[in-house]
Amino acid sequence: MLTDRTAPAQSSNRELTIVQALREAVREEMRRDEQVFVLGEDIRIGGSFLFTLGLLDEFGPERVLNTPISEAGFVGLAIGAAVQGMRPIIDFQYGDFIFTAFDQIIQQCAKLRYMSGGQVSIPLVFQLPTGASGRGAQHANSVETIFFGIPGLKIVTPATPYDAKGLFKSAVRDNNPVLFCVHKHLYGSKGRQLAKSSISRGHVPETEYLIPLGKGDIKKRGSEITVVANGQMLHRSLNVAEALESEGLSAEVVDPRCLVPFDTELVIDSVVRTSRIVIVEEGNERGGWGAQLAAEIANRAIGYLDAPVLRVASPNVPIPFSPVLESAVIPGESRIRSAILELMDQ
Amino acid sequence: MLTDRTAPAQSSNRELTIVQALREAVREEMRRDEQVFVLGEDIRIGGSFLFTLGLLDEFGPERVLNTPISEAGFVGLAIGAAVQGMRPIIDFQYGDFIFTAFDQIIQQCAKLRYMSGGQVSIPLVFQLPTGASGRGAQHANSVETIFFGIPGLKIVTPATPYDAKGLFKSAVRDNNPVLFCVHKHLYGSKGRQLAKSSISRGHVPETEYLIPLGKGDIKKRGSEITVVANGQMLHRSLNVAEALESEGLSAEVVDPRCLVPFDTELVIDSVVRTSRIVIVEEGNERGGWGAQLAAEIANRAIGYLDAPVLRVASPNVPIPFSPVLESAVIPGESRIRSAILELMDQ
Amino acid sequence: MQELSIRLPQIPDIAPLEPFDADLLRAMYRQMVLIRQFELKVNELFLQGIMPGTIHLSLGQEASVVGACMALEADDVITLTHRGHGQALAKGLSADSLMAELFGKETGCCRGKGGSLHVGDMSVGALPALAIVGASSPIAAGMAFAFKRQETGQVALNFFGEGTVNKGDWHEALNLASVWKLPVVFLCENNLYGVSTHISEVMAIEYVAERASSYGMPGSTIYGNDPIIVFQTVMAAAQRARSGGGPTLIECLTYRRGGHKRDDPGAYRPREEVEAWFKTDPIPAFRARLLKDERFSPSALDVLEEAVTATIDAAVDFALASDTPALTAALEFVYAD
Amino acid sequence: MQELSIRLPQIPDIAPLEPFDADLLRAMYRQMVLIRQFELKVNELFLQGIMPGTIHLSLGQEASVVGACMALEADDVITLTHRGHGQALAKGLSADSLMAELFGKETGCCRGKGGSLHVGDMSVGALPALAIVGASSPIAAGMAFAFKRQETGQVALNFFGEGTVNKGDWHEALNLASVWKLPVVFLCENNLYGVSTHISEVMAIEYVAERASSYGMPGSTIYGNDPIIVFQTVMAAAQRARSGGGPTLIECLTYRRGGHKRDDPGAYRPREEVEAWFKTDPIPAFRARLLKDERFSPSALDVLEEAVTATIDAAVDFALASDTPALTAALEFVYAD
Ligand SMILES: Cc1ncc(C[n+]2csc(CCOP(=O)(O)OP(=O)(O)O)c2C)c(N)n1
Ligand SMILES: Cc1ncc(C[n+]2csc(CCOP(=O)(O)OP(=O)(O)O)c2C)c(N)n1
Ligand SMILES: [Mg+2]
Ligand SMILES: [Mg+2]
Repeated sequence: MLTDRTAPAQSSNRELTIVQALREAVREEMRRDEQVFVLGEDIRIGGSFLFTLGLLDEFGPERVLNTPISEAGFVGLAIGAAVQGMRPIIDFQYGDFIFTAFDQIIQQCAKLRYMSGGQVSIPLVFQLPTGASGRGAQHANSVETIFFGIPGLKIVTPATPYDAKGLFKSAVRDNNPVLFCVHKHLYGSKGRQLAKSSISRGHVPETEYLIPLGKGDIKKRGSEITVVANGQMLHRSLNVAEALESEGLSAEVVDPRCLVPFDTELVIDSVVRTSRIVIVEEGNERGGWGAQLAAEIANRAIGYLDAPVLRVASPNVPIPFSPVLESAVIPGESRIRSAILELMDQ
Repeated sequence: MLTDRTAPAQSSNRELTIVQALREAVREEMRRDEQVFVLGEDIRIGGSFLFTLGLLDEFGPERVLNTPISEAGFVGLAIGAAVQGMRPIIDFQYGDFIFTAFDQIIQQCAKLRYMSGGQVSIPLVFQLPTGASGRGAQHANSVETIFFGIPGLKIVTPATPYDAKGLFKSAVRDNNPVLFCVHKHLYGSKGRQLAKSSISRGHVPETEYLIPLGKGDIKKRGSEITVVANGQMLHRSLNVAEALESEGLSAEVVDPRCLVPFDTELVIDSVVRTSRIVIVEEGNERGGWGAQLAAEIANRAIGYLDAPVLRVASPNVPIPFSPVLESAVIPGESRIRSAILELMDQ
Repeated sequence: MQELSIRLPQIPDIAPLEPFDADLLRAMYRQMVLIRQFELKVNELFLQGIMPGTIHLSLGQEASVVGACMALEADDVITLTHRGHGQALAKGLSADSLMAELFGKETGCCRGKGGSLHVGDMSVGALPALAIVGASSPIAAGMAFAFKRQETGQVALNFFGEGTVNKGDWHEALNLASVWKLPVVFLCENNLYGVSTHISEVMAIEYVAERASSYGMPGSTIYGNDPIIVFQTVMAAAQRARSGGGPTLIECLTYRRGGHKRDDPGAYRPREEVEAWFKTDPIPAFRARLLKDERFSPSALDVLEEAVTATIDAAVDFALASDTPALTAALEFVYAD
Repeated sequence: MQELSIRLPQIPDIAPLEPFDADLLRAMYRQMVLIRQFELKVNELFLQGIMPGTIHLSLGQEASVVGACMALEADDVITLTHRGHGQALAKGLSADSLMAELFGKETGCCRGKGGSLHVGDMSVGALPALAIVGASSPIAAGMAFAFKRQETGQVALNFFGEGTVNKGDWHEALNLASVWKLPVVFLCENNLYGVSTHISEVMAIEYVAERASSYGMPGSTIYGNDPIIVFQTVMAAAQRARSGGGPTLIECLTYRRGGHKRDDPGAYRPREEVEAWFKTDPIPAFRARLLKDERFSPSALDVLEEAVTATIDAAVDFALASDTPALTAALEFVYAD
C-alpha cells in the first residue's frame, strides 16, 4: 500500500496543473488495472477539459470510448460494466449534463448495492467539471451540491493538483460510485488549450501516492477564525486569509476535499480552537453542503462558538450569463473578507 | 380575491381526506380556468393515489390525458404548454419517477424564465406522492429534499386536508413551477381504495379559500420548545407534543407547509420564545431542508438558544424494504420524543 | 413473421415437440408451474394480509420468461422488471429465498432489503430487479459490455414490458448496444398494457419490434405464450450475440391474468380481449401439448405439480420461520469497503 | 428521396427559381448573408478578446435555418440549439439585441442573463435557446400541444443536430408528438458531427430520418444547403401539422464551416470531406443561382450585402454602447409574480 501524505513531498519541485495531475493519475491506474477504462463524449480528442488527452494513443479505442450523446445510456452502461467487475471512469464534458442521467445515478447506481443486500458493488468514477465559468445558467451548476444528500455516493472536490492526483487514484480504487468534481476554472485547461493559471498549478511528486477519501486538510493554520472552503472557493479564501494575516488576523483555512464522506471532526477541532466559523461554497445558499456543516456545528459545537455561524454562498438564483452579474453572484474575495471581518466584530 | 385563512372555518363540520380535498381543489380550478389541464400515467382511472378520480367524466379526455411512460417527454411537454399560456398539472404515480425528468425540471423548467430575462413564465404543478411507504428504496424518496436547493421552483408539503386544498389552489394559480409533495401515507387512499386513516382526515370548509405559498402555520402552541416538522412527521410530532403536554411539557409545533419559500420568520419567532428547537423531517439527515433551517438558526438566532439545534431525520441510507427496517430508519414518535426530552435536559 | 392481432391472440401453428429433449421440456413445464403456483400463493398470502409490500404478479406470462431463461446459459445474466418474480424463478432463484425476500426476512435473496420490487440473485445470474421503468436496459447493455470486453462469452438478457419502450433510457440503451455490437438480448413482454394503458394509446405503430430498425438491429414479434417459440427465438438471438453479431430485439405477445398489481382489478380491459387471451393460458396449453407426446403421462405431470406445491409450501414455511433482519442491518451495505 | 452520401455532399438538381416570388428570394438571401456576416463578426470579436462567453458558430448552415424559418408564419414558434444565432436571426430576432446579448448587456434579448447559449425572443417566436442536447424537443412538442388545444393554428419547429437523436428526451418527444398528432416539425441540421464525433460512430443506421418510422411519422432526408428545398419541405410539413396531420421529421444534410465551438479547429474531419462540403457553401451557391435569374443583378445583391454589413456594424456599436445590467438584476426573474 502506498503512503498517505497530506503534505507534498519535497524531493522534487515538479509543478503540474490539475488536469495534468489527473491525467497522470488516470494513466497510472489504467496501467495498473486492466479493468479500468474511460468513456465519454469526444474523449478521443481529449474531452472538454483535456482530461483524456493522449489516453487513446496509449490505451487504444477499446479502453477509451467515444460515446453517443446519451448520458443516461452510458451511465447505465457503466453501472452494468461495474457490476460485472470493470472499473469505468466517465468523463463528462460538463458536469451539468449529468442531470439527464440523474435517475441512473441516484436511483440505480447509489442504491443497487444496498437494495441487493450487498450482492453487488459499483466502482465507478464520474469526472465532473463543476461550477460557473461564464457560460450561463445551464453550464454553471454546482453539481456536487445537488448530489450531496444521496446516500451511496461519494463526492470529492479537490482544489490543488496534489490533492487531485492522490484523490483521483483513490477514487478509481474505491469500490463505490465517486463523483469527482473539479471546478472548471481549476483544471488549468481552457477549452482545448492548457492555460497558465497560477491557481491551478502546484507541486506533484513523481512518486506514487494516494490520499484517502474523506480526510480533510488544513490548508493554512490560524487561531482566530476557521474558514471552511472547497474548490475554487478555497483559493479565494486562502488569498483572503493570507492578506488578513499580514493585517494581523490569524485565520485557519480548512479544505474538506471530500463532501461525502465529510471530515466533520477536522472542522470541529478547528472551531473548538478558534470559536468562530465561516463556511464558503460556490453553490446556492439554500441546501448547500455548508448548511449541513452549519447544522452539525449548531448541534455539536454550539458551546464553543463566540459568534453566529456565517455562510458565504451564491444567492438563490440561477447563474446569470453577463460577466458582471456572474461575478456579483459567485462569492468573491471581498465577500469572503467581509464575512470574516463581520464575524471578528462579534 | 378569496380570504386567506390559516384556521379552518367552523361553519360546517365536513371532514375530508387529503386526496378528497385535492380533488375538490383541482375540480374547482379546472372549472375556473380553461387553461388548466391534467396529464400523467393512468390518470383516467384515477392515478395511483386517486387524485384524478372522476376528472375524466367531468372534463373529458382533452383535459385529462393519459401519457405514455415518458416522464422527461411529458414534463417537457408541460413546460412548453405552460410557456404558451396553459396551466398543466402533472400527476405522478410516485414522486420517485420524477428523477428520470430531472434535467427538464432543474435545468429547463426552473431556469428558463431567468435565462430569458423574464420573457416566459411556467405555471406548472407537479402532484408528487413522496416518502416511504413499504415499497423499498426506489419508491421511498423524499422528493422535496432533492429539489430543495434549486432556485426557480416552489415546494409545498402539506399535512392536512385543509392545508392541502388551500395550498393546491394557490399552486395552480401561481405563475411558477410548484412541486406539490404529499406523503404517500397521508392521501387517505390506499392503492385504488380510500383508506380510513385518522391522520388523513380533517375539516375542509365548503366555501372556497386559498392559502398563500410560503406561509407556515403553528399547529400547536407551546412555550418551552419549538418542534418544526412537515408532512407525515408533523402528525408524529403533534402526537408526541400532545402526549408531552399532558406530562407537563409545553412544546410548540410549527408546520412550515412550504419548503420553498420557507417561513423562516415564523420559526425564528417561535425559537425566540422557546429558546430550544428540534427539526423533524423524514428524508436523509445529510443535506435535508432541516440542515438549512438549522444553519439559519445558527446564524440568526444563536443568541436565543439555550441548547444545541437538534435534528431528527432518517440516517444516511437508502430506505430498506423490510418493514422492521423501514420503521427503524424513518423517524418515529419515540425518536422524536427522545430528541425533545434530550434537549429539555440541556 | 406471422401476422398477429395486437388485441386478440392468434396462436401460431404448434411446433411438434419431438425434436426437443424430454428433460428440457419437463424442466420448462416445471418452471412454468413453479411460477404459477408461487404467484398464486403470494396472492393468497397477500389477501390474508400476511405479506407486506406491494406485489406485481406475473400470472399468465410464464411461457415468455421460462422460454427466454431456458435459452440462456447458467452464467448468462438477466435483468428483471417490477414484475420480476417469474423472471427470477425462471433464471433459477430459489423459491425459498424469493419468498423470504417478499416477507422482508434476513434469509431473503436481498436480505430483506430489496422486497418484491428488487428481487434477484447474482449467483444465478439474476441482477436484483430495478423498478424504474426503462432503467435496466442500459445496465443490461453494460453487463454485456463487460462480457464482451472480458471475452467471457456471456450474454445479458434485458426483460421489459411494452410500456417501457417510450422511455428515453430504453432508446439510449438500444442505440448503444447496437453501435458497440454488445451481446445483449432485449426481450419485451408485450402484455398489451402498461398499468391501465393500452399500447395503442402510447405508440403510433403496432409492434414494439418495429423499432429495431431505428437501431439497425434485427427485431421480431412472436407469440409469447408458447415457451418453445420463445426458447428458439431467444436461443438464436443469444447465439448471434455470443458470436459477435450484436443485440436483438424480441417482442413476446402475452397477457397478464390479473391486474397491474394486487389492488388492480384490471377493469379497463375489454371483456372480449380478456376472454380470448385467458383461453391461451400457457400452462394448460403446454400441459396438453406435452400429453400429446408419448414421453409424458398425466400421472408424471401430476407428480411434478405436486412436487412444486411442496416446494412452494416449504418456501412459505421457510420464509415465515426466518428471522427479520437485525435493526443494525439497516445501516449495512450503503458502501462497499 | 435521392440517394445522398453521408460523408460527401451530393447536390441535387437545382430547382428553377422562377416560380418563387422575388421578394421571398431576396429575403432568403438577405437572411443567409445576415447570419454569415453576423457570425464572422462574432468570430472576429472573439479573436480580439472583446466578446465574453463561449460561442458555437453556425457558419455553413445558413440555408437550412433560413429555408426552415421562412417556411413558417411570424407567429409560429421555433426552439433553438446551442448553435442558435443563425436560427434566431432567421426567425427575425434583431441583430442588435442578439449582439447585445452576446456581450451580456442590458439591451440584449435576454437582458444579458442568457448569453450565446440561450438567445431568443418570444416576440418573434423564438423560444430562448436551451443548451442541453435533446431538452428542447419535448418543449417544442408542448408548445405545439398548446397551439392545438387553443386552436390557434400555430406550428412549433424544433431545431436539433444529428448528434441529438440518441438522447432519450428526443425519443420521448417524437413519440408523444406522434401519438397526440401535435403540430410540430422536427428539423435536424445534420452536419455529420456532434463535436468531434461522426454520425456513423454513434448510430448504426445511415440517416436520422429513418427513425421516423419508429413513431409512425413521415421522415425525409434532404440536401440542406439549398434553402429552396428546405423551404418547400418545411412548408409541406407545417401545412400537414396545421391541418391536424401531426408531426414530421426532416433531416437537412449540411456542414459546419468551422469547428464545434470557437476553440475547436475541427481537425478530426477528413480533408477530402471538408473540401467537398466547403464547395457547397450555400451562400455563394445561392447568389450564383439568383444571378442566373434576370430579376437579380450583381449590383443589387452588392447593395443588399452592404446594407447587411451596415446592420451588423450598427449592432456591434449598439451592443458596445449599451449598459451592462445593474447588479440587482441578478436577483430578478427567478420567480414570476
Ligand atoms: C419511470 C417510471 N415511471 C412509472 C413507473 C410506474 N410503473 C411501474 S410498472 C408500470 C407499467 C409498466 O408497463 P410495462 O412496461 O408494459 O410492464 P408491465 O407492467 O406490463 O409488465 C408503471 C407505469 C415506474 N416504475 N417508473
Ligand atoms: C445532454 C448534453 N450532453 C452533452 C452536451 C455537450 N454538447 C453540446 S453541443 C454537443 C454536440 C451536439 O451535436 P449535434 O446535435 O449534432 O449539434 P451540432 O453541434 O452539430 O450543431 C454536445 C455534445 C450538451 N450540451 N448536453
Ligand atoms: Mg405491459
Ligand atoms: Mg451535428
